[in-house]
Amino acid sequence: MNMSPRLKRFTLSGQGALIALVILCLVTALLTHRFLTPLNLSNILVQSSIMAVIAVGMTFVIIGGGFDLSVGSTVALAGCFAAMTMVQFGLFAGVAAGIATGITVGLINGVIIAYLGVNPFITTLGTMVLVRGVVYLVTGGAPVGDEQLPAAFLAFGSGRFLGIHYLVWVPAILLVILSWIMAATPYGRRVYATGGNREAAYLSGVPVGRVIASTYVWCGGLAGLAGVMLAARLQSGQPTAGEFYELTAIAAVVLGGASLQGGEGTLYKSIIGVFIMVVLGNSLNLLNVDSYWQRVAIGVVIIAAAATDRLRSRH
Amino acid sequence: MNMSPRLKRFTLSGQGALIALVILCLVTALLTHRFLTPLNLSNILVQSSIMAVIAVGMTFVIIGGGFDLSVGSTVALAGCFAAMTMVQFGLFAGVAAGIATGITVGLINGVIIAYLGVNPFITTLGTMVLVRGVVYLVTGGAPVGDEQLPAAFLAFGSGRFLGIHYLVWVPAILLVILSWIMAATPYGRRVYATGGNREAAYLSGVPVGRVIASTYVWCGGLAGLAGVMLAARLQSGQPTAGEFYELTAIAAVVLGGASLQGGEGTLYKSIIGVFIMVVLGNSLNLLNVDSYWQRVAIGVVIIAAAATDRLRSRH
Amino acid sequence: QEKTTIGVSLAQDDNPFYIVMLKGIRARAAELGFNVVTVSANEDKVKQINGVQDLVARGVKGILISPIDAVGVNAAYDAAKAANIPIVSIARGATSPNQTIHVAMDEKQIGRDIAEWTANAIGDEGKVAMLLGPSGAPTFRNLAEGYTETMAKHPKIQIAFRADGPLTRERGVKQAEDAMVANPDLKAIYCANDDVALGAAQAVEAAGRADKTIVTGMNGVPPALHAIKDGKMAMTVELNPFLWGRLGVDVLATYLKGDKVEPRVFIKHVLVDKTNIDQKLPKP
Amino acid sequence: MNAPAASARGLTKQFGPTLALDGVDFDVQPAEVHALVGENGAGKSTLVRLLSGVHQPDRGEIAVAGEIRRFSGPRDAIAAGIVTIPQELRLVPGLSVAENLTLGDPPLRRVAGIKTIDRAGMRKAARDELAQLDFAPDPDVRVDRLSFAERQLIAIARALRRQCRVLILDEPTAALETREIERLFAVLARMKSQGTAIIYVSHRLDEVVALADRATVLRDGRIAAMSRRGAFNVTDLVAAMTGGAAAAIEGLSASRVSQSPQLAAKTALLEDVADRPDAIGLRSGEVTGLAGLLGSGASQILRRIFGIGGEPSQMRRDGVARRIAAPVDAVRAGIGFVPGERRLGLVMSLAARHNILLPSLDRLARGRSRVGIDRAHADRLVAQLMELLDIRPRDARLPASAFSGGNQQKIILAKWLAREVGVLLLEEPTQGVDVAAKAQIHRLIRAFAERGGGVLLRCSDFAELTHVCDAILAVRHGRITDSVPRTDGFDERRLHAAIGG
Ligand SMILES: Nc1ncnc2c1ncn2[C@@H]1O[C@H](COP(=O)(O)OP(=O)(O)OP(=O)(O)O)[C@@H](O)[C@H]1O
Ligand SMILES: Nc1ncnc2c1ncn2[C@@H]1O[C@H](COP(=O)(O)OP(=O)(O)OP(=O)(O)O)[C@@H](O)[C@H]1O
Ligand SMILES: [Mg+2]
Ligand SMILES: [Mg+2]
Repeated sequence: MNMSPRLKRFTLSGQGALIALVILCLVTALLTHRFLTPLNLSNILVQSSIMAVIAVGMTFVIIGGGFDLSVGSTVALAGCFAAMTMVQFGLFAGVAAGIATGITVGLINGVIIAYLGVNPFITTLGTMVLVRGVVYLVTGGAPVGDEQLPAAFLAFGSGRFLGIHYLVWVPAILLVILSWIMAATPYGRRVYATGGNREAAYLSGVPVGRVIASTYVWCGGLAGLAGVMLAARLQSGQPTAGEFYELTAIAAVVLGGASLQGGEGTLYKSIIGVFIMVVLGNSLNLLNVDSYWQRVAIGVVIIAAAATDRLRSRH
Repeated sequence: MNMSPRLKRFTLSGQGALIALVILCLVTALLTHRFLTPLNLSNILVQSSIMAVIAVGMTFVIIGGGFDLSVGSTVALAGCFAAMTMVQFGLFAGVAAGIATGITVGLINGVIIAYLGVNPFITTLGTMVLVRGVVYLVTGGAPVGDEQLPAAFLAFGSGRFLGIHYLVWVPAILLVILSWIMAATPYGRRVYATGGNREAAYLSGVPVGRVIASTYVWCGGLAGLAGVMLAARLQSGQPTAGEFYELTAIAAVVLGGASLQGGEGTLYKSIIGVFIMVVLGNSLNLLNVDSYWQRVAIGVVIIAAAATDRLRSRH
Repeated sequence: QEKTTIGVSLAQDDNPFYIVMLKGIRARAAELGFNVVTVSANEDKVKQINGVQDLVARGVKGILISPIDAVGVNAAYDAAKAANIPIVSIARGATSPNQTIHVAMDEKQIGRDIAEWTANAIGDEGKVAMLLGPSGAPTFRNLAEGYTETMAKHPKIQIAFRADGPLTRERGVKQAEDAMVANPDLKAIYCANDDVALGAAQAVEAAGRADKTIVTGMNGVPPALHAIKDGKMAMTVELNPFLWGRLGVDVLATYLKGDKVEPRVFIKHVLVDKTNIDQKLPKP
Repeated sequence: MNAPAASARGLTKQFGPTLALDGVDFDVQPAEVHALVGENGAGKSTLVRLLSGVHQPDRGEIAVAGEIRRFSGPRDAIAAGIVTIPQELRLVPGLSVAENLTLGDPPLRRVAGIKTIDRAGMRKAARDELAQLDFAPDPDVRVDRLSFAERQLIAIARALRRQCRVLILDEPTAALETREIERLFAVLARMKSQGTAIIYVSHRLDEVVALADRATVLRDGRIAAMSRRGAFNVTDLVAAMTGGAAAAIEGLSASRVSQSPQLAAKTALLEDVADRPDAIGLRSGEVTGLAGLLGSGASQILRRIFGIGGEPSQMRRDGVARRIAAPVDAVRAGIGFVPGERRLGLVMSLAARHNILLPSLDRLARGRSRVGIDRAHADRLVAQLMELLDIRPRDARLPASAFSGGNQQKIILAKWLAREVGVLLLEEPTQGVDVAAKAQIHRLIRAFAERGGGVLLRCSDFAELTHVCDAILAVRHGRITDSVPRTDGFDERRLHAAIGG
């Protein structure tokens, strides 16, 4: 081991995820000419957009030294609430309801974790199950809003602006704004400090409780937004949506170089992590790899991707 | 926050999980007289046995400062291999094959994590997916060994010794032996030391790499054994078995007071954690709680159970 | 004198198909004056066994079960047998000798029928994609086997794409998108159930291939029926889970009365396409 | 003389941009105490880490008892008989005193042929070792219950316990009481007489002069000087360390940094509302010292005032009553705290820059951009402070973990100077900093007071207390037993009596 592994990471690696992604794309492009077609590339962007929004929120929590398993259920609940509200009170009420739902879940997680001091894993596992239960209770387990959602909303789910899907603009814009917040505002620095060494941050007068709680609110709120986006894409609120999102999101963030010990992570790198996951699935489908072998390949590739980061940081 | 949070945990909490379990049982017993019937109690023991074996292994990894998401898939793979081998070469070969499978997976995890330094979350998420793929490849997705498993094996899955199911004896005996190893042998203390402060252990000459790798081998091997037990209970090797086991196991261990930062955890408390999860499901079924409400209840209760631990440790 | 209580353990509680089936069960039970006690399993075999054990412990008079696996949950049947409680499989069946009755659908046959219908609809030639069910779930394995073996009899039809996954609309969209990129000349998409099909249909429409690629589903849930009406989906198979649930209760009731019942009772399935959609649409 | 117990030839170690060691030759003979001194960042700990197998040299070789060795990790070094007390404490918080003390080689006994831990033996070993240092905690208490200095004793005892050919101590006395230091020296003397070779790294040059048979001076990763007992005194060492820069040496003289004037006009700055056995009253322009033996509760007083002592503290700040329940309140009240433990003062993964700015973030936000941090202003501030405290390397973008121990200590101080607090609570503020830097920090403390600030200084080095303070409070069992004012110098006997030394 090493006196300052962090330092080395800091100076040497950093771009492991990007490298892994590039290699992945090159290999796929060589194996099938369909990969680089405009249609497929735009598919990849759309398929990544929703997970990207979630991963950004997850990055907040992970930088703050936490963990959120409840995002998947939150996506479902927010999507269904949004759809139900929209049918009744129109587009904006619906969107607001979806995001508010996410913020509420995040707030609950945050308060329990930061102020009751309950372990993040247990807390968010609990809300993950609990929220899923609520989804089924409010929807009776059946999709909501089919055929009844406002046209404008459906357009948001499939339409484009400047040739790029609306769904893709969302994470793009978020990335710019939130990256600035993390890098250039006191709040952002406090999140890094709290995650890096909670005790030291506390002793420097950082209100660690509020900071930690806030990261879960971000994560919940963004999951809520993602739920709305998903509802738009699926033209309905789907109670079963978002299963396993939590693992994919966390994997993406960690692939992006964040440390589950907290204090490290970069928003845009997390999104690169998302691309790795999505492109992987996409290329395996394009190559028509048998779905059992797909699992083997996925397992190998994400470990390899994570390893690139480490191996580069060896010398 | 506090200069020595550990101190408080140490002196004040400790038995939070047990308290939560007792409360849970009392409430259920008051609500339905069927809870305390011999039949139901023996059901609970059997229902807990397999998860208990997994949770014990998971405790090793978590004390060592790690994390293992691959146990669920390992259970499935071990069960199927065991069944296939058993049909061909008989009972013992089958059991051995199952456990060996688990050890192999654990070894792979351990080496990648301890020596390549890849993050445990990514690594075991990768092997979780990968191993599941292998299960489907070797079984073609169909259950293996129906009707062909040795009678002795089926008996092991359902029979009793001294009125207690064989399946229950397994974790009971393991608990005694492994608790002793953790408490009394140099190896056990090394695991705690490595998890508690890897650098300190390293600087005092503890072979941290080997120690960490070994915890994953334990976890894998026990997951393998659990897979064999499950195959006996399901009278076949089931490729889809073990999904979500990883989360349940980790939840149980954390409920048992272990810290995901590593260095803390107690085997018997992890098993109390397992009982909390199982009794919870059992009581909700006995009380005929609607399955959607069950999710809500489960979420609330596990958070509450974890909170008991913290709240007691407040004053 | 106390009401008869029957226990119900379905494979999932978050799948519209089983949700409707449970409605049917409750409805019929109410008519017969039975209590219904449910336990959930959500595709977890151990959870289903535990659930049935809990039902037995609860002392129900009879059990309706939709076993997650043909073998995996035999322990549940053993538990019921041990307590002399009749246990009737509904929809999915089990190999257990202790299974009292199986109210079944003929999965392989349904697969064959979908395949024949598709072959005929695409002019007996071209590429088709299969969006399968969750790997390892036997119902969907049997459906797929029936479908595949029939397509094998059509030399000019090629299965160009196979992928499994959860039964969600989202996955239908994603995999259909990829399938159409991989095979621009795709003629038909087989979907393991209606949720996946609705997703696939949406992707097809978004890709502007509504007239070139047809989508088939299975189960006959209302949104799918509407999609067929609107020409977004080509066909689905109506199993009418509601009637199925009622039938299950009736079978159990007859048995509890002590009357003789065949060990396998089939529910009939109907292919629904634009020719017969209008009778099938739920009356507004 | 026969083969040296351990020797190094041409050792070179590079860390990214910084060349920490550059072709260093070094050796230590059996039954010899070889001191290693040098400014902060000179390369002492790096040399120690190479000798103890923590880092591997880029170039050069290490020999033990004449034969060349390659250490792939501390295990190899320990196996070769080289045992080290690292500069940064390394204990396992969750384990007991006894377990930590025997970490690595616990006493064993065979149960049914299986090696098992001999708990009784473990406790005994712990008691015996600690007894040598005149420290007797409960061997079964978890180490995270102990105070910093107490934990340092555990770390020392752990090393002393190992049978070794070479014992390396990297600033072992940084936070120790004179009494413990004397004990330690006694033990070292005994080990030396038994033939153990000892490498001793310290900034307390008087210790070095008293203890060392040889002293090697490192400067910028190179050997600057090497001389034998008797051939060097404190001034020589300082000259060699600093390359004779007189600037650094001045201010070391016992004569105290400028008396602050208008003693009369001093106003109450911070005081306890309630009168309690450990009540504190700080006046602007004054540096108040806290003297106490190990475990006296002196640090506890600082913690209490800062809002981390368990119960919230009720203080009057500039006459206004304030309830301080957490550091946030303290910082708002213009109070800064330098904890005795570096790991509590720094976020190692963050750049030095961000560590320095951490307490001041809210103020910086009031820049032109309102929400965002005023970068230009922040950069200027950081640059000034790194200059003022001579923090090296002068690269604010390096993570705190990349700085040497002493420089890390300076970064922690910089945090509160950046915040411009009115009251400083300092616990061992000069631990691990070199003589020049120590003098510089003393000057800063005085300057801070003269600008109207108040300082409460908990420091285990008596000389240092008497050097900087206007008044010293004696602490014993958590209560203040005496308050000794400066009347040109302190009545040391009175102080010792009061702390019960
Ligand atoms: N892990 C590391 N990464 C990068 N630079 C390092 C690392 N460790 C030490 N350095 C640099 O190497 C040089 C020597 O550091 P070292 O810790 O040996 O100094 P030192 O003599 O022990 O100082 P001090 O007396 O303050 O402990 C310093 O410039 C330091 O910044
Ligand atoms: N965070 C803590 N939790 C519990 N007990 C503590 C804590 N810190 C210190 N103590 C105990 O309280 C007593 C006083 O600790 P404190 O650190 O104030 O002593 P001190 O006078 O500063 O001596 P030292 O120089 O060892 O720090 C010590 O015996 C120590 O064991
Ligand atoms: Mg040093
Ligand atoms: Mg102290």
